[in-house]
Amino acid sequence: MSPVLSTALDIAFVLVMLGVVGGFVRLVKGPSLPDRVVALDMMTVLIVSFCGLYAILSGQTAFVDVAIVVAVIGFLATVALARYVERRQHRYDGSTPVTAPGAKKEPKT
Amino acid sequence: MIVEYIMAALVLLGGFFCFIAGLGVLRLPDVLIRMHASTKAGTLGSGLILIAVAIFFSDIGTMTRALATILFLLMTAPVAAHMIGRAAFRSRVPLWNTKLEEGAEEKLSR
Amino acid sequence: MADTGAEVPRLAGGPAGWVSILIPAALFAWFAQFLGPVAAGEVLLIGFDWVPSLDIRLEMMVDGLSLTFALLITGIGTLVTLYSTSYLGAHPEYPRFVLYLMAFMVGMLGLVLSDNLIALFVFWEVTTISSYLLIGFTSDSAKSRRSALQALLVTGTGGLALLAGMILLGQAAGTFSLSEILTMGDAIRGHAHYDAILVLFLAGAFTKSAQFPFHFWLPNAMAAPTPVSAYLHSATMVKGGVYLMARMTPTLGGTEPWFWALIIAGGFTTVFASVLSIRQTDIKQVLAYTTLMALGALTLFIGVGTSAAIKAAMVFLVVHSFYKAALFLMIGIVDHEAGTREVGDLRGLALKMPVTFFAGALAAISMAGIPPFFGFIGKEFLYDAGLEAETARIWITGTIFAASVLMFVAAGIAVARPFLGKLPERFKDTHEGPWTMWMGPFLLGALSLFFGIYPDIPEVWMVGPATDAVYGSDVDVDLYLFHGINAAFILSMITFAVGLVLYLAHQRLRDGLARIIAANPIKFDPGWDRTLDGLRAIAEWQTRHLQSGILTRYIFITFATFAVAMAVTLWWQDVLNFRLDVANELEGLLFKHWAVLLFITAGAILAALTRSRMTAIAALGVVGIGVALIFIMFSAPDVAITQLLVETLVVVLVAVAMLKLPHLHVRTAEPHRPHHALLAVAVGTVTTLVMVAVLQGNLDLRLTEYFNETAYYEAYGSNIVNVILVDFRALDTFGEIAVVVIAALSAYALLRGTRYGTIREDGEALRDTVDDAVLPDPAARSADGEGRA
Amino acid sequence: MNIFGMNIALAIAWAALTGEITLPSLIVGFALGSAALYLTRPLFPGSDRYFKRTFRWVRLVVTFLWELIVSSVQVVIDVLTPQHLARPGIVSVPLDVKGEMEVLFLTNYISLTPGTLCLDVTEDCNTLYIHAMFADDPDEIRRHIKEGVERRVKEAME
Amino acid sequence: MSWILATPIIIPFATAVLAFLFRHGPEGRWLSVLGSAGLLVSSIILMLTVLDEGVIAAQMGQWPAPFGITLAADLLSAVMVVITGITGLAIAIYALADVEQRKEQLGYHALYQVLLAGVCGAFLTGDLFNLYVWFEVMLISSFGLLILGGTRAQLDGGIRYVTLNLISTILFLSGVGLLYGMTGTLNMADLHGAVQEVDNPGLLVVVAVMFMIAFGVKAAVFPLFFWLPASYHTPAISVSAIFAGLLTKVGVYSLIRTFTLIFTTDIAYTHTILLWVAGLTMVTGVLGAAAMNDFRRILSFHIVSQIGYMVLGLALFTPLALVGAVFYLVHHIIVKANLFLVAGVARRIAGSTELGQIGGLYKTAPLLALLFLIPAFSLAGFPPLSGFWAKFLLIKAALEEGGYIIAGVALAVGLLTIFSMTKIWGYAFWKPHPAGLEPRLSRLSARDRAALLTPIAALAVLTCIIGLFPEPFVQFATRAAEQLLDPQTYVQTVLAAAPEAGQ
Amino acid sequence: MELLVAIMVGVLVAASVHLMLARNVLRFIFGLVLISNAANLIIFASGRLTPESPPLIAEGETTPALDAANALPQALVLTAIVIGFGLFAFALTLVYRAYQNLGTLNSDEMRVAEPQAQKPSTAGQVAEKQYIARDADA
Amino acid sequence: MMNSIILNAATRLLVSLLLVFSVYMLLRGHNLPGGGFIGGLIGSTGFILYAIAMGPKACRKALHFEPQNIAMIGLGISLAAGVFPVVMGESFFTGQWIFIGDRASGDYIPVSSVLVFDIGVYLVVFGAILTLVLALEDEV
Ligand code: NA
Ligand code: NA
Repeated sequence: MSPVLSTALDIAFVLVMLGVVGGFVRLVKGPSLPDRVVALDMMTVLIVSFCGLYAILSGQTAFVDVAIVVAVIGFLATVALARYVERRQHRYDGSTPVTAPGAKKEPKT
Repeated sequence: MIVEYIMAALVLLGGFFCFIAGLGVLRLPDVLIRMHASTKAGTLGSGLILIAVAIFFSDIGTMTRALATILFLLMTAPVAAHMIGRAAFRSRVPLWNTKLEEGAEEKLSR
Repeated sequence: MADTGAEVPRLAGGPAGWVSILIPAALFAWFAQFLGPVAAGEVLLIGFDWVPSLDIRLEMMVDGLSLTFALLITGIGTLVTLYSTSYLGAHPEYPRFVLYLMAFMVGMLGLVLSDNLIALFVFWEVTTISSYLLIGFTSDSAKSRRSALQALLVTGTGGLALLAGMILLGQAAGTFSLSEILTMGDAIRGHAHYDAILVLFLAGAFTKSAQFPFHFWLPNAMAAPTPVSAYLHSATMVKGGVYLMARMTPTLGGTEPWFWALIIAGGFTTVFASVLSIRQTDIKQVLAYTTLMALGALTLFIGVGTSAAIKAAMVFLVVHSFYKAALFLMIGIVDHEAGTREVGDLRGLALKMPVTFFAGALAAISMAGIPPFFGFIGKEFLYDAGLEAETARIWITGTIFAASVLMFVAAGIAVARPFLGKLPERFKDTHEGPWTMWMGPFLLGALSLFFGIYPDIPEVWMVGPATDAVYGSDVDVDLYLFHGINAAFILSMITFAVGLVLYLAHQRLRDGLARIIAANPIKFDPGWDRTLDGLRAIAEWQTRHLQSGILTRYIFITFATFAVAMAVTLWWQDVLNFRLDVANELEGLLFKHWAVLLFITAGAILAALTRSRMTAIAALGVVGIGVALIFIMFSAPDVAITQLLVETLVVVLVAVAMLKLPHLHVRTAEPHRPHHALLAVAVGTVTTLVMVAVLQGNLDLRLTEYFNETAYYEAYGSNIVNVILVDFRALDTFGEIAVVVIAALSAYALLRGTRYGTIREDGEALRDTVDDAVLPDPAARSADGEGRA
Repeated sequence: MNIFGMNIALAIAWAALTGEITLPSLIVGFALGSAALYLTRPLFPGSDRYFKRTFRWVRLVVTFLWELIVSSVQVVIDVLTPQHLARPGIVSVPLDVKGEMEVLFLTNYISLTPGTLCLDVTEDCNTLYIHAMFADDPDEIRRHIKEGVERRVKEAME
Repeated sequence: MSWILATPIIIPFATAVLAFLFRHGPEGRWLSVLGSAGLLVSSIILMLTVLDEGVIAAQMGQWPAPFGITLAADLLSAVMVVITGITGLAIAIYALADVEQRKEQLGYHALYQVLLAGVCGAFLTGDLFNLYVWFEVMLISSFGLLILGGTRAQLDGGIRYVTLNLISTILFLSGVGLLYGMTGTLNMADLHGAVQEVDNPGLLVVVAVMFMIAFGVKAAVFPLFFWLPASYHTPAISVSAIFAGLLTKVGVYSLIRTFTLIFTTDIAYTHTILLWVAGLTMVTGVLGAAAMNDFRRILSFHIVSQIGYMVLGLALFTPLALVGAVFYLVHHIIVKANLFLVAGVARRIAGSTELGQIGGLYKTAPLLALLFLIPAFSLAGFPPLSGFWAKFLLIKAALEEGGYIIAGVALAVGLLTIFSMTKIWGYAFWKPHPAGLEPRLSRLSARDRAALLTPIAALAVLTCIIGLFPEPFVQFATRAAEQLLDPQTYVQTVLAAAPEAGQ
Repeated sequence: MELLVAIMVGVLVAASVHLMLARNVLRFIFGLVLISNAANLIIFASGRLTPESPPLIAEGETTPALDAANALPQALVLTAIVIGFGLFAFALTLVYRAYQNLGTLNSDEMRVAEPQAQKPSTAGQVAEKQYIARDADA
Repeated sequence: MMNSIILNAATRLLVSLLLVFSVYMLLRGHNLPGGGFIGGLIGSTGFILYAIAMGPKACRKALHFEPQNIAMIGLGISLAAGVFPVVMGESFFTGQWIFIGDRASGDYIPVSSVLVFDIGVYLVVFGAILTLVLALEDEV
């Protein structure tokens, strides 16, 4: 591997990880649930990049397989979380205490 | 050698877009606008890096997988954005200075 | 009901009754055959190996002592079982009664005959269990149940001590065989464990024989049916302790501790019990306390240990068995026919129940120690032995004197009161009991007289050999009815005089005693309850604190145990004595490594501290991704893929589940608990330290090298991780997929098997009992066949 | 499709001829095969349509990639400049395409291209709601989508 | 050779698969009985082979030790598998009348059989990580069985059981990792030699303590037993019974196996800890039982207490003590499972397991009373039942070692055991039923009666046989203990078992 | 390198212990996920860390590269991950169902299996019923 | 059910794609990253997506078999792959290989009990995860 590519990889790693850090900060800050989901979704996409960079760095195609799997499943997680955001907000608006359903049955939505 | 430079450029550019995606998600004012950053810059960044991967290995198996990954991202990222965007709208996340078309509120919230 | 003239006498107990009589009778006959050889000084050993690897044999040692006991057990057993056919034969649980009684008899025989300490203990406990079941025979009565438990626990405590004593003795002697141990007296008495052995044996003997302060269970045990009282609690079981002390005399006896322990416990029990016997109004209780007194006396004299004392003890042992069994059976007949045992109620039954009266009178006279009855001889020997004692002569003699006087009184109370005097109206229709019932007391009473007149018979066949066996060498035993006017005889006469006076005044005496006892703060029987309550209170206190029902506390203790144990071991074993080469460790670390580290750390801390569920899930996702990055960075693509897939599924499942779960802060606001944080840090620190220490060493890579070399040639695969999974360690993988299947099935069962809402808040008790139980209404159950949906 | 199949067969034949079955050789083979088929299209009835569609697809992909890059640059600018430049709004667009796949394609396209992000499609498939970063003129956005993107997608997928 | 060692794992798994696929019909439950019988037969064949040949081992996949996974059986393993077969069959029969069809359709029999497979796997494996896997197999199927039925008490008990057991699992896993990190091997026989060459012997003790805690939770020793009394009284009786018999014993087995084969480098330290643990476990368990007023909860606490005795045997680490521990294991499994089965019948005919709510069984169900008394008095250590010999051996061992205090504790705990067994007897059997009910066995259908009482009677007979004829069992335990104290044969057999020995 | 992983494991363990000690059983589940990760890392690191060289045999070769990573712990971790997932999934459904039927996620409030201990006095009275008969004397 | 046309369309595309991809990962596992677990996990993600997008009922219908039966049959297949060598007189889980073609030249198709085992693993993981997810989805 030429020093050019190797340096570029090092820089790219730093950039990608900085991107991940940005996502992480957003994740912590929120403030809304969708913000957090967006942050997580973006992080999985960045992990795809990370895997790609690693594949080049190590010369192992195995990491491309990791990348493809991440692309597949990151989507699934996002969909599930998005549904959670959507439904949850419908069910419990705001932070008013919820009465536990142990005693009586709630109507299905 | 030229291939190395191309790859280096792709990798750097990809890394840059990834960085922008992260920064955008962090900096932009509301969730829908942040999604523009994550969806577009993120996908492009990853795509560029994957192209570099495809060039780097240049055997058919790896290239197909790298390209398949790109296609996959292109296919799923907007759908994911749609899901989050809809959820965000429906859960009434405050939007920054956003003009709402008449009737959109009800239609989108159902 | 007309007599059909059947030749075979009808027994109320049916076949069980016959069995119950024939077994002891046959055994009696069998043991009788040993009388000759034993009287000639032989010691017979008959038996076989039981658990040879533990040196345990089932072997009978027939010598004078054990044969005397065996004959008493089987002989009185026959009479008692005969008696029981009428007393209990109609009882629906009579067969069980017979079963317990036979079990008891076997236990008692085994106890006295075993040559092996451990076998002896086995039978000892058999008597404990069967007596428990017999005392609790009238299980409907709370009193019976309590008494049974009390007897069981008190004698059981002693039994366990005895077991320890036996093991120690076996260790000291190198064998469990009694016949061998009996020859090692000096070695045992000089052994370092002698004191412990003695204390443990005496604990067993004193509890079993109800010596003070373990005496209280015996009067309560009178809750048992009368034949049981007659058999167990006067003639046999309670003498198990006496037997043990007698048996161990050659081995453990003759030392100062032995002497003082026995004469103090025995003497105190004697006096104490005889005084209390006067205080009773239930005649059975009167007899129970006199039994205590007799046990005390026996203990006392075994403790004294002179040949005269042993002789006296053996005579008194036989004497007492006869009259006391007879008296218990007598009062049983009275109770059975007249419906009461209260001394205040019973009067003038002599004419209504002449045979019973006669039998009782014989026994009572023997008990009172009046010549020419066997009891007189017994008392004379006691006086003789007391007067001969080398130490504490006055105290021993005084004790026996007091006891004899009070026994005289008790005999009067037991027989004169119910049978003499004017017959009250209520007993008009009372009549004599059946022959099966009076036969026992009659025979025993008659024998008391017969042996008094012909003392040679018991002397030669029983008392003599028994005394030899206990004393450990030949003792000249010569039973006589009248031996001239000596100190013992004079004491006897004084006894009668004082006894008569006290008998006449006994009602006033009883009232006085009642007042004294009422004022006495030390009460053993309520003390027993307090002990149990205290035990239960301790148990509940402990359980309330330990098994508190608070899950977080359980978890805290579990982790705290881990942290403390690990920290202590790290320190104790001086593990952290290496020098960490930090510079070397940090060499080659790039931004991405640091970033991943920070990423995971921040994710973990966020997950731990956030109050938002969504943030928590996202933080988990972050940690999962971070760990996957580590797997990527350190060359584990398969693991990374799996980790990512699994982590995503975790997020998906949590997201689904949380649609119906409340917010983290709803009703479960976590109070800030510094000790939790402290423990968390401690556990984390300990883990890191151990890990660092482990990673300091070199790793032996034999296994990996083997896999690397054989994967391609022998397992035909290039992905070594996968080859390990499906070939080298396929069994692991198989187990693992079993976990996955079962996890899914279990979760499915949980979700499908319990529909939310089908179980009502208050439905719990209903489900747990009603669903599975067969209900009182059998019709409803049989209607739907097998009763299973 | 049999023309597409023939094209594939030609690509494989090319790769086999050159002796290396790699992706580049296949792509080259495919391109050469297409050219050959295009030249000989009178021999294959219906191949006109095939080429028209192929052309539209290629055009679609190329425009799409271009717009993805443009939109990303736009994001870069907004992210890197200190002030927020966006003037966001939510705009409805009436839809002509009906099939699920067409809608999917369209929305993906919209979401990845400058300034627009697809929020939802009404259940009757009649209206599309998009979030626009620069929503000063909703009609302009609508027109751009209807006449640019939607048309090209429809053409490619019909 | 291989098949002999593998069948106790294969048979229950195959049964599980078939029973699950036939779960909707009656075939499922009969398959379960049949499979359990097959397990028993195979375990007996295994036992006979071990008796005949000494330690046997088989390399899974023909990979030589220590590279592949070895299954190995010495006498301890073999007897544990036999006992698993016995209790497994007994409870499978009992389940015919105890488990409702609803639960069968949810996969009861599959869960049950996999549990048995996991238990057998744990007893037979010669590989530490594989042991972890079997622990998990056991654990997850026990989770499923525990909550099957889903009453509120089950859910609550389930949470306690699951949380605490998961912690133990993690500790076990981490311990395996660390031990591998020190020695580079996972094969237990190989570890026996490898631990001698560890650079930092003290660290080995640290890891040993980690294993002690992990297995300690499984074995329910002080102060890690909370999960057991919190949950064992909640599931179906069959489930309680199999748990009571087998699960904690796998923990004890693992303690014995690892602390005789691997962690013997600093006995003065580790086994002293075990001695303290043993004493405290005995006492706290039995006091817990004294505080309980429910049939099953009393029994549950007694499991804890009895585990203390077994750990005591290991802690003393003398030949006789290990004989006692082995004997105790065997005795306890039979007796404790049986007591739970009796509790189930009592509940069926008297309506509850809460002692305050039942009674009268002695008068109207004398057979059940007898069948209770045998295991109960055996548990309490009354001679001549099996429990007496177990306690005798241990107390003798303790006294021989000069452990007077621990012997005294063991004896006192025996007394308290009597106390709570008689509490059950007094309340459930002697005292009249508070509702005036006359609980009779005849209330059960003939089929149920047969299914419920046959296993109870069989186990009771077994208890009596062990009690009356202890010699062969003591001799057996002696040989087993010899193997444990001198693991050379085990080590050599495992490491030498040539891959070709497959046939 | 291993040092960093060790520290990270420590942090993960500390965080998960903190979560597991919470009264909210959902937090326990979160802690479980974290601590499983920690345990996996322990195994992984125990095999020592090797960067950028997966244990794969390249095409045409018969053994992996000389510096290839240790494959065994990877296989063990893989097994552990899947097992951990199974356990987690069950635990989650259990918590889910328990919440619905017990009406709470607060383990302090779950007192069905182990009901609040009765006041000692009452418990004593219940137990004492068996011992009603007491003789007045001795 | 999400009631999103966009998601539904994407799902339709993805399910079959993921299924094919998962089988690909399964079959190559012995030589490259992949194998039964990974394959099974990926295969199940497709149907999970299906369940989320269109509801568990539709997903069950698409599956044809009860997922828990799939899982159990998978377990049975894996067991059979381990028992087969026992029947052949070898140890439990001894790999049995048949090479169709010439291994030395690299032109061969391997058929092995190990592959059968991995297929069992695939089915187990696939079935088990779907059992779990569908049971949970039924609740939503
Ligand atoms: Na594995
Ligand atoms: Na257990």
